Amino acid sequence: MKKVVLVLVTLLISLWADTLWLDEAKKKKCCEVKQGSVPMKELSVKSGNLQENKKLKNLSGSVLYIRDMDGKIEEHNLSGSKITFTPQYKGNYHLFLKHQEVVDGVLNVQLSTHRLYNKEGNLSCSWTKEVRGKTSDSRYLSEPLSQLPFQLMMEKTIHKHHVNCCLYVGDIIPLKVYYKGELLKDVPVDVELESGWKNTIKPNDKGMMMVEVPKSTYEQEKGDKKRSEKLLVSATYDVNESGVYDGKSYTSVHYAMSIPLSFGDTPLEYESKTLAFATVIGVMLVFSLGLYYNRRRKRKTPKEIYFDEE
Amino acid sequence: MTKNKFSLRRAVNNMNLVRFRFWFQIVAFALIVYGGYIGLDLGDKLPTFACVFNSEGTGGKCYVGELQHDLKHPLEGFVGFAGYAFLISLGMFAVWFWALNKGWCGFVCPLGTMQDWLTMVREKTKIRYSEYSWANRGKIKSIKYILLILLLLLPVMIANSVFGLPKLPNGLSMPFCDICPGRMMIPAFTGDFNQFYIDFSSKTDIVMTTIGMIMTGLFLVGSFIKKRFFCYFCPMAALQYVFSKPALLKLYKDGSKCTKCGDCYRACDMDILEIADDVTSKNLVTEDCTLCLKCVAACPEDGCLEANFMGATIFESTKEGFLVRMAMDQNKENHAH
Amino acid sequence: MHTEHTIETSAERQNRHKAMEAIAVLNSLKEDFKSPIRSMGYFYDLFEKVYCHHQPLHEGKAKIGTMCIQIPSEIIYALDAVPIRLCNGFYTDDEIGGDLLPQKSCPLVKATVGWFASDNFSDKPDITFSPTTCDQKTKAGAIIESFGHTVIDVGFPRTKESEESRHYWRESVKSFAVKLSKFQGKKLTRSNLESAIKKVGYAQSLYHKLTEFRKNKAVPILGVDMFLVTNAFFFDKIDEWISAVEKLVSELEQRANDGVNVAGKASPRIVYTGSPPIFPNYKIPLIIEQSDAIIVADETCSSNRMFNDMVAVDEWNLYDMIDSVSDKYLKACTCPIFTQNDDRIRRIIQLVRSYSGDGVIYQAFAGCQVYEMEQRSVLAAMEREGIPILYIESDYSPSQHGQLTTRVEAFIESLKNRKRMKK
Amino acid sequence: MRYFVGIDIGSTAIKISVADENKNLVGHKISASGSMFYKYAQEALAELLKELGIDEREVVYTVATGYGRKLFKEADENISEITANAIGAQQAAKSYGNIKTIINIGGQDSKAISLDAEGNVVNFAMNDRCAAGTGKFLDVVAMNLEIGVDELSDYHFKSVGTPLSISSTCAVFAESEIIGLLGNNHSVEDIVSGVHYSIAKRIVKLVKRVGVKENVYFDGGPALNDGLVNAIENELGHKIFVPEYPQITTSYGAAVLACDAFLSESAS
Repeated sequence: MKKVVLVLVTLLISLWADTLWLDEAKKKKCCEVKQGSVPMKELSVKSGNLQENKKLKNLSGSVLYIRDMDGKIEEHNLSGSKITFTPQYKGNYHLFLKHQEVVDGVLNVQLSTHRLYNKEGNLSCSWTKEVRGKTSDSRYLSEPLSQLPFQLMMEKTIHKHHVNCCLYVGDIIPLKVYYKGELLKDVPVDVELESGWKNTIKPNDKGMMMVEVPKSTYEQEKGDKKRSEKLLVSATYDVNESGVYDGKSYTSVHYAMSIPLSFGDTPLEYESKTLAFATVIGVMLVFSLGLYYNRRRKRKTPKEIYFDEE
Repeated sequence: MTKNKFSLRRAVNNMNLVRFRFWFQIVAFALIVYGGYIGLDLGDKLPTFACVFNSEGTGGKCYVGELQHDLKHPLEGFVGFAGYAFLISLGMFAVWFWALNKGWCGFVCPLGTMQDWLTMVREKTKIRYSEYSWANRGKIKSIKYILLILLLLLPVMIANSVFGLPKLPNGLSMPFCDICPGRMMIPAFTGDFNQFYIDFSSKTDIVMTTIGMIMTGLFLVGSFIKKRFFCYFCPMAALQYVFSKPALLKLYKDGSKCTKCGDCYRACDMDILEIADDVTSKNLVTEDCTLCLKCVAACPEDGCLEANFMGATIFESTKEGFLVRMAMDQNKENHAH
Repeated sequence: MHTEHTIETSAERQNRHKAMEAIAVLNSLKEDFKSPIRSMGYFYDLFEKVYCHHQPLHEGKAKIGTMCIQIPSEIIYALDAVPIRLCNGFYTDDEIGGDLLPQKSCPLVKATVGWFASDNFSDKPDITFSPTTCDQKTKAGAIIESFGHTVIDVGFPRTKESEESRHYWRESVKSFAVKLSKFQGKKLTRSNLESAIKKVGYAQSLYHKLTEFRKNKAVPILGVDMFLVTNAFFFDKIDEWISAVEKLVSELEQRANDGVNVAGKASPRIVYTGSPPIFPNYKIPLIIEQSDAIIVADETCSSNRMFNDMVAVDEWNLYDMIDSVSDKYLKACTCPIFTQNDDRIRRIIQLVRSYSGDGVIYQAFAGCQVYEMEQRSVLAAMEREGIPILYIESDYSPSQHGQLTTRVEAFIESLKNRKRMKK
Repeated sequence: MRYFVGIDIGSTAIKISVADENKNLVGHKISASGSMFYKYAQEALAELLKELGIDEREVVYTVATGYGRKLFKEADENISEITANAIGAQQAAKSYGNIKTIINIGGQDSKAISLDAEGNVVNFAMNDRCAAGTGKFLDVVAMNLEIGVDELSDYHFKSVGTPLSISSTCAVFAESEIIGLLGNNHSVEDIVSGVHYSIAKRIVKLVKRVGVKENVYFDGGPALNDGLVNAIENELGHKIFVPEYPQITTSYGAAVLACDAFLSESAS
């Protein structure tokens, strides 16, 4: 048993090397934004683990699916080293990368998804959306995307806090893995932090995996609300299936999917609930006692023997 | 009064406002606080406390939150899309507001509803309500405007240095939300008490969250002992009042029919003296009015007070209605034997 | 040949005088007008019973004298007692009181004092509460006390707008309630006060129903009859009053449908205001309606002011009920004792408008300073509104009847002319 | 034997009384006065003396009073009816007690006289010259009610209901008022007692002007009306004395005065 786990782990470690993930380029300074113009979004594909952070030079053969907040899906065939596109609307876009290649008889299907939030927008197209006010967060897929044979999916995150735009330490991310729309109940998920912390989570009997966003490891940076840290969630799956992909034949397929996330520190990290409740109770006590005595003092209402609320 | 034939208008004017409002508020409360669970989403520009911190349940979001968020950007950003977006949001807020005018406070606002529930509890326990002295009542009025100005100014001062002042710490990004009892109370109704915390991550956070806790304590006791305790200080009310004039729903008064008996003033949760003593102006939606229409229900004069929607009277005071509501329309004892 | 006969005691004599005053008025109510109302019979009999035959109505019940409308009858009923309003209209008592008060003082007060001086009641109040309304009543309380009656002053403020007076009056009413419940040895409870408030409210609602009919073109009831009905509320058993008025209402409904009109086609519609006409001092109202005019509304404390404004309770608990009761008697009141009294003027105008009155007759008792003093401002206001008004000063004495008649008649004729001009 | 005569020539009747030396009333006569007082007065006196069987020469002193007194030339002296009334009352009520106040209701006027201990007139008041509250008024009332004046009393005492007061002070208006009351078929009894009480009230007001002092003496024709007497008593609140012949008090007083005058003359 122990041995099996060990083998599994080593196997997984060997696989990290070829994890791909989408990485959004640092957004431009607001001040450079020209009036009316909508900034172009730029992304690159990284490989290896978070620390290595190698940039993939050639994306030819990769496909990018872009789902906008209305669920419309566009397909782009990629080439060159970076991905660019110009979102029209303010709001969330979901990108799905699909990169396939045959390496010594194994078809590697590299998948990655990334949510991209567009702050700016083209007023002429999106004023209706503005009027509507897009409050429902569309970070999560409702059902597996048909274009992806293998998919690691995030259910709606269980928040310990209010803001559902971003992840914070302590949030719990429920994950599921699908193969051709079928739920796989035995595929574990790997979690990796920029800091190098790693972990593997096994699914429960319902095939659900719960990843709690770990506490920050950067002591010195505590309290900086702007700080955000990368988190990579990935899963792999091998199928004995032979076929031919652009001339090369393969005997087995190796699927890998990653979800790059970034999270920040949360007030909850420093919170004191007990003290809070104490304060509330205390205030209530003081206030009501104050009221009581104040009334006692200037009660002119007569003795109860003449009045009776009943 | 003497005509006995049934008419809808008559039925409406004779309605038991207390009960109607109770159920209306419950429905509204359910939609605002739990609507999210059934996928209800009224957008993020609601002129009422649909709390954004109630992330799962909320059926829409409070504009004051959005407003603070929007203002926390460098001013330059407001030229261009962001600027338009901001104006659209504000406009949208106004549109929502005009539909019900202050009725949002009296019939929809979950925080208001909670206060009314607390009032009911007090009434059951037969504890006397408190009143402000008229002098203090006058003084209080300004507080909500001060709060409004602060919640507008602070976020701006985070992202920009106003008059060369140093930028404020990020902890003040949502100054009002920090101290708004809604943040604690509304999620609490979905079983989420996580908002009860004091944030030690920075000095400002400690201060703001502590004030928040204090406010919650005050809210609970205050609105138990004083009807609509929080509404006296509500900056949302102040913001709304700016847009109140063109609203569709109105509270009109016919001064010539008013006997200044003060029954309306007695009924008013917000102790608005004008409702009884102002016999000249027609539109009686004052800054503190929550348009709860209790005054209309308590007015014994025919057609002296009325709720008016786009020029059409929807609910007006009548002698008969008054008598029905006060259970004075028949002699109980005589009917007994 | 001259024989010995029994000679009346002074009490008997007073009663005879009162009886003679009363019967005279009752007779002219019954006989001088066309199409009499059947259900008014109850009230005619009631007044005859009480004032001609001096039959007590409330034996075995505690009778609480009230010197003004400001004493909340709700609380009295709640404590299972009967309010007896002591405002008096008898010339006999006026004469008696005249020897005890300055000649110039108000006949109503003189009559009330005289009543106590002669100590001659069919229903003698066991205790009397005197709100400090106008000077004369305030002092009268003390004088009555000097005759050995228990009189308890209830502090009443002279301004109604201010917060202080509001609180002051609320406290006064509370302590009144305490004293009364002490006196009665009975608790003022939520339930008994609630039912009392609702009962009195229902009584008021009946009055409102009656007045509605007077808005009609054909007025089915005389003003003097209305005065009699409201006057009965001063001392009658409330339940009997209620059922009698219920009958009256239904009869008036019938008359209204049949278009019965107690006045003539051209009779001007009068709004009556000023010092209260209290039985049997219906001198001016009778003169008005005998000279072919009809009183369609009034603004007096013996009628409209007593019934018009309702108690509105927000929370049906004792604390709120007591406050709302006290507020009704202060805030809503249009008594001229108050510093400013635009409300009264506004009320009169509103009455003229809603009852389509042709003119106002303003009667002030000689000696009733507050009404005399307010006369000027009211007249000015009516001038502004273009409402013709006649100001009359009168007292209880049967003299100067003819001269008053001529004045009233002249005014009414002028109104008739105006009406014709309009057409 | 010497006799003394007092003649009271009033508006409606001539009253003659004859007294002896002891001032006792020997006889009296009442005859309607008309246009020619003088003639009637002489005739009446002659008749009375004949009845009494007194020779004219036995009449030694005659005093005339009443407002026709000047016309009676034979009178040795004439005095005002006030004085005469006062003296007469004193004399007539000797047995009863000392009279302090006199009420006199004549045909056309009513008087109130107050006396001092010696019986001298201290003060007196008369009603404004108006028929209301006089004998004439009662006649009018009786006529309208179609009953005799003498019946009024009985009706008064039969009254059970509340007296229906007559508000008008003038006889003429009162008349129409009474007719009105009859029209609304109120009981005659109540009307009568009402009338009595309204007269009584006015009289008592009059008396109060001079001041009411026991004993009170009531004379004049209406004093025969027991109902009115009772009414006045009730209004006054105490008993009043009505002589046997209330109408002739004044003439009797004149006779008494005649006696005194003669005695004092002959004494000197």
